[in-house]
Amino acid sequence: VSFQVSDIRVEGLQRVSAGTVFNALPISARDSVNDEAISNAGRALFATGLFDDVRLGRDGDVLVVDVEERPSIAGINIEGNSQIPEDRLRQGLTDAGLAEGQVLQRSTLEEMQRELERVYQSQGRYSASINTSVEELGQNRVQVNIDINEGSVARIRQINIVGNEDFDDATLLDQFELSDRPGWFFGWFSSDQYSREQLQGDLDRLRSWYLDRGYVNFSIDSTQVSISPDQSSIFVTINVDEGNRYDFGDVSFAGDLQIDETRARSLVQVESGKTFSQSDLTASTEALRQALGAEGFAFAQIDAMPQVNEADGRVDVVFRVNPGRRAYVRRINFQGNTTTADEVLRREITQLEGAPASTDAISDSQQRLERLGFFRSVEVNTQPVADTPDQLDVTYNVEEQPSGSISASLGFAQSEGIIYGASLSQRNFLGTGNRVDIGAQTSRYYTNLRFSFTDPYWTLDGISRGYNLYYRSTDYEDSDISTYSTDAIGGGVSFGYPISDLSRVNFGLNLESLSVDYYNDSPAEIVEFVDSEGDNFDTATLSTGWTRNNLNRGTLPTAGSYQNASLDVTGGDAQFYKLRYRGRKLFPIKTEEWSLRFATELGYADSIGGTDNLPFYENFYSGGLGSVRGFRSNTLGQPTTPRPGSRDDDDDTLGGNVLVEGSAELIFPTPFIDDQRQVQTSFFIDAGNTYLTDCYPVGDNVTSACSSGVDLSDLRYSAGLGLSWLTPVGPLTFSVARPLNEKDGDETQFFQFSLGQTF
Amino acid sequence: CVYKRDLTQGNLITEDMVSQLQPGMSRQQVVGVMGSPLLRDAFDAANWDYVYWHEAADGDITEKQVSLTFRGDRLSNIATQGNIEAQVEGSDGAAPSSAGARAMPPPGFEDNNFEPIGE
Amino acid sequence: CSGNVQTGVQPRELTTIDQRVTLDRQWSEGIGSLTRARYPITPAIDGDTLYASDAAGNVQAIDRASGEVLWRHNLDADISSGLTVGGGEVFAGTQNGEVIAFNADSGDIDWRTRVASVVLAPPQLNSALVVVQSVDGTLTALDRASGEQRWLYNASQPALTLRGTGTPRTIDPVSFVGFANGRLAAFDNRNGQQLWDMRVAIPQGRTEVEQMVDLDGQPVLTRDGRLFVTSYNGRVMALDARSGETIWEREESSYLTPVLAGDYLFTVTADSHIMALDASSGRVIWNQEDLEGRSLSAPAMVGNYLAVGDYQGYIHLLDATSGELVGRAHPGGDGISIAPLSDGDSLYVLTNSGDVIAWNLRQQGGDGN
Amino acid sequence: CAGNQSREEDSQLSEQQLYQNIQQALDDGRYSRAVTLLETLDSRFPFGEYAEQSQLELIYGYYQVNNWEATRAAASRFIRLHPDNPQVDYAYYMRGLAAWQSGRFSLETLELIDISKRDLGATRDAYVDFGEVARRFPDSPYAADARQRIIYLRNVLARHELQVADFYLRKEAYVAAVNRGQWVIDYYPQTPASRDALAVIVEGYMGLNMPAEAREALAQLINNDPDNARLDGDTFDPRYVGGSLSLKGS
Repeated sequence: VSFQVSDIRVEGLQRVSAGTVFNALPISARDSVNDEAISNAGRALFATGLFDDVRLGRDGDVLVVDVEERPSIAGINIEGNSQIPEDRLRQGLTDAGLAEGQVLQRSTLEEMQRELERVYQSQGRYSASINTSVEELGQNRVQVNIDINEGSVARIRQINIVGNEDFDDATLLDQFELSDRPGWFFGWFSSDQYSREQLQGDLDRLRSWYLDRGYVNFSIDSTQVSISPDQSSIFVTINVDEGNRYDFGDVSFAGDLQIDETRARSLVQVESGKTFSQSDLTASTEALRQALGAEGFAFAQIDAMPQVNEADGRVDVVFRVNPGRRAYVRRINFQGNTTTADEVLRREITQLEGAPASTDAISDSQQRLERLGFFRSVEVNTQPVADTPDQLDVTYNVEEQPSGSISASLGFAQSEGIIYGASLSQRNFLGTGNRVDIGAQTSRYYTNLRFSFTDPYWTLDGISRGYNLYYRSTDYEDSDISTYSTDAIGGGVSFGYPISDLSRVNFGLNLESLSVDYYNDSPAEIVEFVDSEGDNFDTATLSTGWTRNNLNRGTLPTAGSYQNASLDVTGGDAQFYKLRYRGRKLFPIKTEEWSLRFATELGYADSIGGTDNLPFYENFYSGGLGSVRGFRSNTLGQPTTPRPGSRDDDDDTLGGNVLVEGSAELIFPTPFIDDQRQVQTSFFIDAGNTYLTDCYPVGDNVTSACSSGVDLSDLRYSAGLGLSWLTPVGPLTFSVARPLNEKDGDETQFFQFSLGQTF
Repeated sequence: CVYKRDLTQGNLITEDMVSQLQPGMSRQQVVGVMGSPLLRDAFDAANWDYVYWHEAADGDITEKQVSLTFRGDRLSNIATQGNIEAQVEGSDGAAPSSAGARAMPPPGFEDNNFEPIGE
Repeated sequence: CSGNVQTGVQPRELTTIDQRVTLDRQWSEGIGSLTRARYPITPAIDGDTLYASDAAGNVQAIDRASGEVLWRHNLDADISSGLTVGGGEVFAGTQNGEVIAFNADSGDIDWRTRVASVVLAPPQLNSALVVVQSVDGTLTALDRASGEQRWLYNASQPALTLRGTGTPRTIDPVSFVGFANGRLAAFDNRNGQQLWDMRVAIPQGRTEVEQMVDLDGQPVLTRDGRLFVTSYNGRVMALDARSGETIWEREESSYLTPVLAGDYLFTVTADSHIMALDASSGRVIWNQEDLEGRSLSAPAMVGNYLAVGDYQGYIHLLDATSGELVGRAHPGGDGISIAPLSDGDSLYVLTNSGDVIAWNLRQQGGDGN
Repeated sequence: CAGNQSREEDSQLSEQQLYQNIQQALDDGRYSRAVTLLETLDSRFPFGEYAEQSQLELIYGYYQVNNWEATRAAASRFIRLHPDNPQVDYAYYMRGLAAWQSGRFSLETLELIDISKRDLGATRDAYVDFGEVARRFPDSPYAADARQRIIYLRNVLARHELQVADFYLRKEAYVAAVNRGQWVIDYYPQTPASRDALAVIVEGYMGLNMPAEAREALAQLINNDPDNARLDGDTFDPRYVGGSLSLKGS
């Protein structure tokens, strides 16, 4: 039956506006409608999700729309959740449409309740129970209460592996993360809390344990999980069928290999006769995939197909290679570099646009960006280009971090007291990638003005050029470094050349004019030197160095190695040469946060030509931060000889022309800090000292207090705890260290810190 | 003695690819053989230029060009330039990356290791 | 604002009772460890000898009256199930999914056969077969003499089950077995064909725990063809053994084997209430709730009394007709979860810490039989 | 047990009073107060009489308190809920404006940092939203301003492409350079940068020594921008590539 609608009347509206109902209703006045149209209208109104119930009726020829509005949620109250943080819970609820201001759909609430219970169950909290209640607040608004009782976690009382002949339960259970023993430390590290995901993970580990030892046909027939009536203990039974052991048979390649077979065979770790191992297969396919990726086949697929022949108990392996289309990179984009310029990033990328894609180049470039030290994190992802299947765009997403320090007014380094003045040292000056160091500092001992500028990419091929100027006047009157002062002014230029992926060579020239003077309580060595060599030295130094580096990060690295060897030859008023070697090697242990760091610094310098002794102000110093922590800065070395009658008695040192330093550190993740890239803590053992191959002449009426020669038993050792933190103001370094073989006259310092200098 | 990387641009073109091209092929068939052209020439849609340009570290350059003209969707003319037979290098032709050896992550320099003199 | 309420029932404190029956300790023998997993290795009685074993396979035959150890032997098998003795041989399941048969006099192993998985319920015998149910829900029948497999049936298994498996009830023609999926089935012993199969408990509730419906007890069979079955989160039922039709049923959750004595069917519920039901109608005769929540063991009849063990190592005696608590002893031993054994007048209990203790019942004063 | 007392007094107010307070706060310029009141109104009366109006004012409020993300989120929500509301052009415009603001860089005015060299995510968002306003609501009050900003943004995006093209020319990666130039011509044809893009394409083809294609581009360059820096009459002298090219075949 159909009728002509003269008017539409809406009843039951409380807070929804009539307008919303009208524009959702497919019928308007003066339409003629039949039953079918009316039911569609009802469905349409219901689809808006605003109404619990919709009834359409006739009053004469007036269409009556009677709706019952769904209440809207005024607030959600969650009680009793400790395992799942409140914000994640609320996020889950909002995603499901249960949030303040939204309309309450009871079905979603029940669905949410079941979902929560499933989450708790998968965490082994079987006795958890959740009940929800809805409180009417009037004006069709409701308060939703969710009361969670998380119950206790069922502990695994036993894991029983059934059917294992060749390996006993104990060896197999070692591979598991779950265990059926409470943790050794008050159950703190206990892993006997049952969780379904972890059991799945353990079953995979068990399967790969067998597959890595030749059991090709190993299978897990079934697993039973049962719980004690009081829901406190879980029993896991795993029924396995080991099958027998196989060795590798012969290896062959199928499909379009694209690289020559001999190279492919060298990449593959499968040798016939060796015990079959699944991880060898995976490693081999990965090596092949990488090799093909380097040849531009970014989408290559390689499957290792083991074929068991029971007769001779061997497994032949066929590597089926499908190179897929050769892939090309169309565009490379960068995101997140709000201060660093595009070119500073792009010049690090070895993959070019409009060129064959190389997976190696793309991932190497991520590493190079990370090593710049400008970014907290670098992620790379590739997206295929629409309707051109063999082209892809690469996007590097970086997150910038402070890459330098601005210590404008106040700095403090224990060895120099309070430092006044301003210094700006930026490794990424205004995002240009250039390194700028401008500093004006005065402290109790020295005034220091310096300016240095280095462009790492003077040429696009990576030739760097840098120059600097400095004015330094020091007065070591009562500091630990002996009683003399030097004033110097100089400048220079240096160039750096890449000679391989990993290493660079640099050359430089530096001109300097330096003057020395001493005081009445200066030691005999200084007075004798200045008397014989003079007190004004204009010199030119030619320096050359070699550096090889593949640390994994520019700042606070945790893996990789770094070596630098340099030779400086100085001519002019003083002639001497200096040889220096610095090496660092880091071994990541479990995850990247734990690693072992070995470092060493060796130095040898000597005078040449007209100069008899190496100028004492050019000596190497040892002790303090960045050297042997636990000893006061620059206090390790041969004592100076006090001149007769001078009142100075504490034995300062002049350092030495030989430097031997080394340190071993265990880097561990800093507790309570989640961003491990900004902070690094470590236990360390430092060792070091300076020596004099031959003592300085002290004039005739005095006997020298120094003993020449390098005697490694004189090395000083210390052990302690160090922390480095990259603050926006600059790198902050702390260390507490206790000397291990302190000799009398050594000056020790338990706590040392410094702001603005990275070591 | 400065270390320079190989530089590759454009599509990798091999002799047997070019030999598979004959007039009358559709654009789709051409893409099946040559891949899609990297060099986009917006001025003249009837013409596809496949370019291969490889400059080795020591400076010697290998160039190949295949310019194809289409009438509508049909390939009408094939013109080649440069030594099509030359061996085609993959990307930067770096030393073969044996999976095992690369324990440490690949190259870079720490604190962009040019020590300003006099520090 | 809301405390973390422990679900399940809280164990009740014991109240003093008037001790009308005292339990005198006759003898006790250390058997060995049942391991952290507390394998339910129920001892077995054959004539005057009691056979008991620990989880490592150290078996002992003990003279029931004196407690003297007749022989001791180490089987090279880790025992996982209760022992069953018959025809001079003892049968048991092992932790590595085997069934073994060893000589009751010497302890030498006659045969051992691999089955689908671990067997927790004691193997059941009839003249020709040994019938076992393993934890993966597989029912296997082995030739009693040779151990060769005759037939097997595997039931569907829910993701989460209650610890323990239903013990088959086997007579020559037929075996009745309760499974973890809440179903009871009867099998023709000749070929393993299923004769009938019915659902005792229906899974309801939202969580996997609420949906558990294991039949973990052993069906009780009467000579006149009635079958009594218990189920977890389900029903206690009486059925006609031949057809599987229901005689009566009660909503009651229990995972323990009931005991039939005359017209009384005694069952211990999951909440550790002890109930006596009229075997013919299912009417509740009495319901003892004083031991609620104390994780009671399955009951055993000794004389006119019902004996159960609890989680603190107490043994409780109840007057079978009235349900009144009439006797109590406290061997301790880290709790008793295995049902006590009795030959009618003395009681043998294996505690969780692996000691077998024999008790005699002594009346207090003159009343009682 | 922790109820939210802080909103206690607001939650008692009727919709009417709440709306009055909001207008008051907006007039007094107390924008953060207005934002909190608007949020309460939105949660208590999501379908109330003032619902749509309050959502628009919420966008305005967030913008005034410089919360660009919240402005964009509120604008997107309004566009989703009321696609054909007469004021939806305001929502698009404000969403574009918020992206525009977050794309600006404090030092930019000092011309110390050229944002065309930096991450252009925000710039692109603004470009899309203003494009929506200009295209779908040509006669909206905001269309004129949107069109101005589009021109500025388009130039920034085009300049970015040219800088990358220049880098690849120096790097002798000529295919990359030509494609980047091509991108400017395809996507930002009206910008002044498109003329320099032609110059890049000419130089790129010269690098690849494809004179024919180079001349094609040179012809375009000559008639589009005769007095381009690289042109001297009709010969083109490249910035990095050697030699020079003139229109007449040589």
